[in-house]
Amino acid sequence: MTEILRIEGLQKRFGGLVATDNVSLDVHTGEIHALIGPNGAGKSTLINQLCGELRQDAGMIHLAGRDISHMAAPDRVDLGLGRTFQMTCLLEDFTVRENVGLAVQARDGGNFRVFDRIMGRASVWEETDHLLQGSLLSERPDDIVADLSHGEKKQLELIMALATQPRLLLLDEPMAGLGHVESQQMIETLKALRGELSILLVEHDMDAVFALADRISVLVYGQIIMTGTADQVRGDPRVREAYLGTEDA
Amino acid sequence: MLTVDGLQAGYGRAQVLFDVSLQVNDGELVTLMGRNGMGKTTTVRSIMGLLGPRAGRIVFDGNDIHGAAPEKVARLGAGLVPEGRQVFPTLTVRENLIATAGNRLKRSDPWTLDKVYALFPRMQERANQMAGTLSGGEQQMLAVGRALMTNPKLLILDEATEGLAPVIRTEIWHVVEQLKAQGQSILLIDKNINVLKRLADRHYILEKGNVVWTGSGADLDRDAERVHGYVGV
Amino acid sequence: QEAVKIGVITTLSGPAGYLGQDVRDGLQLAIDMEGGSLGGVPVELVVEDDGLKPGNGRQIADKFMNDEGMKLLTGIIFSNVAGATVPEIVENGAIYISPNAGPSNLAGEGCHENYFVVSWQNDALHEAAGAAAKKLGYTNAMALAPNYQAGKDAVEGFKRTFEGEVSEIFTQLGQTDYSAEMAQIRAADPEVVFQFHPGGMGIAFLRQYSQAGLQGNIPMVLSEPSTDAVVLNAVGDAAIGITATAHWNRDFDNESNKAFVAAWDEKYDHPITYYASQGYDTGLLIASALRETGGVDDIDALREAVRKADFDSVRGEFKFGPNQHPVHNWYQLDIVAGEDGKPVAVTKEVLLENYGDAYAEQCQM
Amino acid sequence: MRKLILPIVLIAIFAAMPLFADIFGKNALQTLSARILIYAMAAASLNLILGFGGMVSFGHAAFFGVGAYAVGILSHHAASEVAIFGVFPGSTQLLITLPVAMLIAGFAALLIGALSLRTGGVQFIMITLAFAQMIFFLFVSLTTYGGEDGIIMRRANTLPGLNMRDKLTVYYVILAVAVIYFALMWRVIHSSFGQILKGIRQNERRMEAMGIATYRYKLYAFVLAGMGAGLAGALMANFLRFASPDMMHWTKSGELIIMVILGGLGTFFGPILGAAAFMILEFYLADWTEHWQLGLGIILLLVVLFTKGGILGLIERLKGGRG
Amino acid sequence: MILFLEQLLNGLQYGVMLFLLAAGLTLIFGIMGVINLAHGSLYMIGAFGGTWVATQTGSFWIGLPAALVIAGLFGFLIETTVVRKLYARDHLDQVLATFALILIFNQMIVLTFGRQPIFTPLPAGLSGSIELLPGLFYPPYRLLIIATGLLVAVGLYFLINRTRVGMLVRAGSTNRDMVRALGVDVRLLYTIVFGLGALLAGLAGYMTGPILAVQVGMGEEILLATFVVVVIGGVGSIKGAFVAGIGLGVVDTMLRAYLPTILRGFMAPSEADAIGSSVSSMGIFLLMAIVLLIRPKGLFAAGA
Ligand SMILES: Nc1ncnc2c1ncn2[C@@H]1O[C@H](COP(=O)(O)OP(=O)(O)OP(=O)(O)O)[C@@H](O)[C@H]1O
Ligand SMILES: Nc1ncnc2c1ncn2[C@@H]1O[C@H](COP(=O)(O)OP(=O)(O)OP(=O)(O)O)[C@@H](O)[C@H]1O
Ligand SMILES: [Mg+2]
Ligand SMILES: [Mg+2]
Repeated sequence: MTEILRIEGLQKRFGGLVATDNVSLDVHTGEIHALIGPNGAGKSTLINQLCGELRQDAGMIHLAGRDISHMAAPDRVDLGLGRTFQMTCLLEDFTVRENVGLAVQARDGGNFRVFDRIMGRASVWEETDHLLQGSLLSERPDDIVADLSHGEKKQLELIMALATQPRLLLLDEPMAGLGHVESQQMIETLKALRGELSILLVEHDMDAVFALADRISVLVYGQIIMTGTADQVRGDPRVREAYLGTEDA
Repeated sequence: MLTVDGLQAGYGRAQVLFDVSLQVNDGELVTLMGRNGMGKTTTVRSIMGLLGPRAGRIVFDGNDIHGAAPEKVARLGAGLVPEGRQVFPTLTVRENLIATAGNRLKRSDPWTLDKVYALFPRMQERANQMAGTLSGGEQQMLAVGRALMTNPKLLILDEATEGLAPVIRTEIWHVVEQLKAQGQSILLIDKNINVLKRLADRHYILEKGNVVWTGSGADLDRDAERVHGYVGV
Repeated sequence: QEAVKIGVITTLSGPAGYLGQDVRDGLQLAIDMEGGSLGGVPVELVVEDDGLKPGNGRQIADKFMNDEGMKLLTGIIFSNVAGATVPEIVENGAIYISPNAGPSNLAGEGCHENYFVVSWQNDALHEAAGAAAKKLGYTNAMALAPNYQAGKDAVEGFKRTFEGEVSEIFTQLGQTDYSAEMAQIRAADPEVVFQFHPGGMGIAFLRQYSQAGLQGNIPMVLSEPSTDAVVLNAVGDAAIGITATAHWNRDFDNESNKAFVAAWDEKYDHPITYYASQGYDTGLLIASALRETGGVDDIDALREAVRKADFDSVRGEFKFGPNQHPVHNWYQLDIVAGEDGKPVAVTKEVLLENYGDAYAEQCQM
Repeated sequence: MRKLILPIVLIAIFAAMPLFADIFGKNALQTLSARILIYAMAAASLNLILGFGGMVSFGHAAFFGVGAYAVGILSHHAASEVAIFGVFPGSTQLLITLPVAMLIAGFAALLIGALSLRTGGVQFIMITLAFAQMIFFLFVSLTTYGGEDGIIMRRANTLPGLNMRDKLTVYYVILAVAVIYFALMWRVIHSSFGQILKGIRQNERRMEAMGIATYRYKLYAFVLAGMGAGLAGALMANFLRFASPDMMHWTKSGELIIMVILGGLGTFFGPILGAAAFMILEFYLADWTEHWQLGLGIILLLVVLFTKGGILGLIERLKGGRG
Repeated sequence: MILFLEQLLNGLQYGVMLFLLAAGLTLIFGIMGVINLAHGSLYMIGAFGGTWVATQTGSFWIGLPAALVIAGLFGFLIETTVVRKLYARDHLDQVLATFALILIFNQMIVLTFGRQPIFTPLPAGLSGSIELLPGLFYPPYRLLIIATGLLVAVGLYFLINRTRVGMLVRAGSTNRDMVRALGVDVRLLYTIVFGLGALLAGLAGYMTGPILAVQVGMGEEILLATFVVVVIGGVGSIKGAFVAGIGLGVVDTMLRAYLPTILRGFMAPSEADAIGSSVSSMGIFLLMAIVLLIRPKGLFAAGA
């Protein structure tokens, strides 16, 4: 089995705090790899380093065999990295459709064209409408994003990430803020994506993690303490103590 | 404690709430449920005075607070943990906690910095970190701590466990249980219905801006089919 | 007879607003003293504020000439407004008489038969100061001015007539604090200091000079803009002891000036400045021309009449040089304490007689 | 087709203005509308980065001034027949001077933008201001070109086949350039690039996450805007036959910002309306009273307090649009 | 040596003066986040109001509280009638509104005091200069300005960093609604703090009146310098503004005092003068550009 992502000895400090401490991890092509861990363990920090928003202090990142450790964020996107944000990060003044359309356009190229007509680029809008289809948001494509509810925005996050057609998708708590029904739908959506692309999933919703993940890595205080299947993780006393607790959820 | 009657509200020309009525009595834990975008947060914002209601009555602790300013509602004793955390990013953790703290209602056993730190040791560790750089879950803890520090009569939690690790979530439920035992009134929005079933006195389900179902935890099980239709559980 | 309209484009807003106001008031006074006419011809002033924006000056000029048919314009205070406005006016066939600005780019090759300057050519202001310093017997001087064209011109002008040894310090345009320069002056200990800082900068400089204890130790010779009556008021006792230079002063002993000063004091309660005298002289000049032509319909006749400069200037002798800039005397003034203790300028003696300017030769009309 | 009504009406108004001015004996209206056209162009170029790109440049007048000076300096050297730096000959050909002005202004924008865009927010405002002030001081101390007093041009640049000494001709040349300019501006705003730019204004982080290297796009927009302002400045120099440092003073940059906000930030017609409103107010208030700035201040204040989104916002609201 | 010391002292006092000018802006712009272009107008109002009272009563010291009260009152007025309506709006609306205020206030001063600059008296006994060290003369009034500046710096630092007021204002500048929802009347708080900022502007205007010029438009002349100080220091940081003020003052003074001389050491005098004065005339702007290119958020950016 080949790996799409390989991380070696990734390190990031904030002042005295070691947010990711010598993290090594790989994601196999086509798998859903979950990353769980207590709050402040460094999960989002890790994702931010992967996508280039934060520079690591040490360590290497390989995407599909290429060393991307020192590559600028947008270039990594071009190589097939996509992400969602834990705290929604959208174009609030645009409509739902414009948001997705822009993501499609960004991937499609031609972004320096100053004299064409964006509304006339049929392929962009066809693809946009296609992406929106089937989601709850398809009913309200022309609503301004600022007017969406919290959960609705979270759903848009995923659609926009998919619009860039990533090979590896980094999902930072996609279920947070979703209702029960919506979480179920999201799980189905992600399941359907399995195989088409690879996913690194950060999530605190254990139902979702156990339902989806092929493998799970556990990050505590910046360090990976174990990687294994759902059952192995569930059964590990360290994980129970540091993370899962006794909640009967 | 809190009575909402026939509340209507919306943004701009779009009406979001059509008929919302609910009640939280002294010492009660009441939940508001519903799918995304059904109007839960809008209800909370209307109660807090952050959104001018269009019609209906809101009475809090004997005061008509329809259209009142948010600071007035808060001073009467409503404490809010808002959706999406909304911590003050340019203040340190400690400053976030003490800036708006107070014991306006002269509680005998008020929440203090030490107590919040005891509840969330992580906050003490990060006391001097800018809140904007906290992790998502840490910010959530801070938002809860900040609301507790205002020592409210009625605590309103809008998805307060979003993004929290299971252990911390459990911890929060413990606190909620304790608070309830101490007679604190709580209005709660959360998707962890299984836990809430056990804790709450009463549930309201919102659907497209209307309260469509009311009942106790036991009623939830009894009426499982309808409830499932509304919230998927 | 219908009143002849005279367009006054001037600066009334901002810190320099009092310059425009005084020019306007002086001009108006000349008209009022003749009972609403100049040279027997009824006239009406149309005044507009250019806001010290060249574009606005041009706009106003267009309106005056094209919409209101004015043939006679005046009023501009600042050289840059003049640069954008005057060429348009004169090429349009109207006469422009400058009551203040006399920039070099319009004095030499850029001169025009329809362009007259009543006040002075910019350089002459500072040449007078240099002459004064020389006359007082100083041989080495320190010259300070902001680092921009007018500042450099001032220093050059001073040097041209001073002829002694001059060390230069250039300050910043808009500078507020001069303590570093004060320390340098004290350290260099020149025989005399010349400085040119227009507007608020000059007020700050003089007050700080005195506060630094330099006033009284190192004499100062200044050009006219640094010591107008308004500046003296704002500077207060810090100005006493300065040697100033001017082409006009309130105490000039001629009939025309006495009448002017008396009428001004009667009508206005703000102090009389040399800008006011220039406005007033502009009025007298126009009057002399209109008396001859009886109106503004014949521009050629009007131009000829203006060129004669047949009027009793409040500054005494006045005539136009070949570039239609003034040829007149420059005087040395002393700033002394007046009766109320406030500084006043007292005329001392003539410095430069029948003085024109260096650009006249370059002008071909 | 309804979209075309407003532009056609605007063009018709501007085209008919000289005629109208003549009939009613208000010839100054021609000068006024020429200045409005030029400032509208400058404001629109600022609006591209300010309104659409979210870059609050407080130094935009620098490019306007550089454009004006380019024309002034070229014609100065053409008159004196001394080559610039001994290399480049002067020129009075509009077809040469306008492109040169745009190029030089664009180059200045490239330099300033490349440095300034490393910052953001308030710091960006201040650093653009700082660079503009430095350029201002540079020109103030340029003795050869008149320093503070500015540079006077004997006559406007020439165009083959046209008599550019005729005011009306100059006016229509300005109008023609403006129409072309705004047509292109329309395309830019509604282009793929325009869409990216609008996205960057709202959320740069998200754009980066979608693979957009925002710095490059912002710089591109900044240069385009600088060229636009340079073009406007070049026209102004031709119109006034004069260029002075006053054109690049920070208060001029402030005025351009005021025009954009007054008209409607981030809208196509906003800068045109804003420039028109500002200049017309200035013109008629100054005509009416010497304390015109008081009146202007009060009117501007009322506009901000009681409209959202400037004049265009007010119009939208009166029409019952969104908001 | 004495000269160098004197220049250093000059730099320091100029720096403190810059800080004093910028202090009010640090509150209003740095902490509250309001882009107040009319800050210079408040400075002008303080100077004119205080001077008028001082001339009427003949005492500099009666003019001082008057300047504070008048500027504070105008600040209160501006906040309640204009600025309050704009917190929730685009920052650029504040630019437009406060630009309008500049026009209004300038013209109001013209209408009440006329167009000419006015004379501001020095306090009795503080005119002239005293000999600090042998050969080192210094105007005592400058020492008063230094003292005032230091007092303001300490007071502001304490207010912003050690009291809840500071925290709440900073909180309010990022999320007004949330502060209100936690029971704090932000509106009152903001009015008070804005008034305080205005009062400080008035203080600066009145205190610098005797060494600068009190005239219409005097505010715009210092406006840029004050913004530069706030931005170099790091928006929102009192400490930053203080350090930036002093740093600018010293660097600017030293450049003016020594750059031409140093340059003359290795080039022709005329060139040296030209380059030296060009560099120092771009002074604060050049410095700001350099600082921002190295530290894009300023020296002491809040949150870094
Ligand atoms: N800029 C920063 N400065 C200082 N500390 C930081 C900074 N950014 C993050 N941290 C700290 O680093 C730690 C890791 O944060 P991170 O956001 O990666 O956590 P996380 O695992 O995603 O947590 P959560 O599940 O709560 O989202 C946290 O303790 C956070 O407070
Ligand atoms: N600021 C706003 N302007 C306009 N419409 C809004 C705004 N905020 C929310 N809405 C709309 O109001 C409806 C209710 O939103 P609300 O936030 O109350 O939902 P919610 O029940 O809290 O959902 P969630 O579970 O996703 O948080 C949604 O359809 C949303 O699109
Ligand atoms: Mg996280
Ligand atoms: Mg919600």
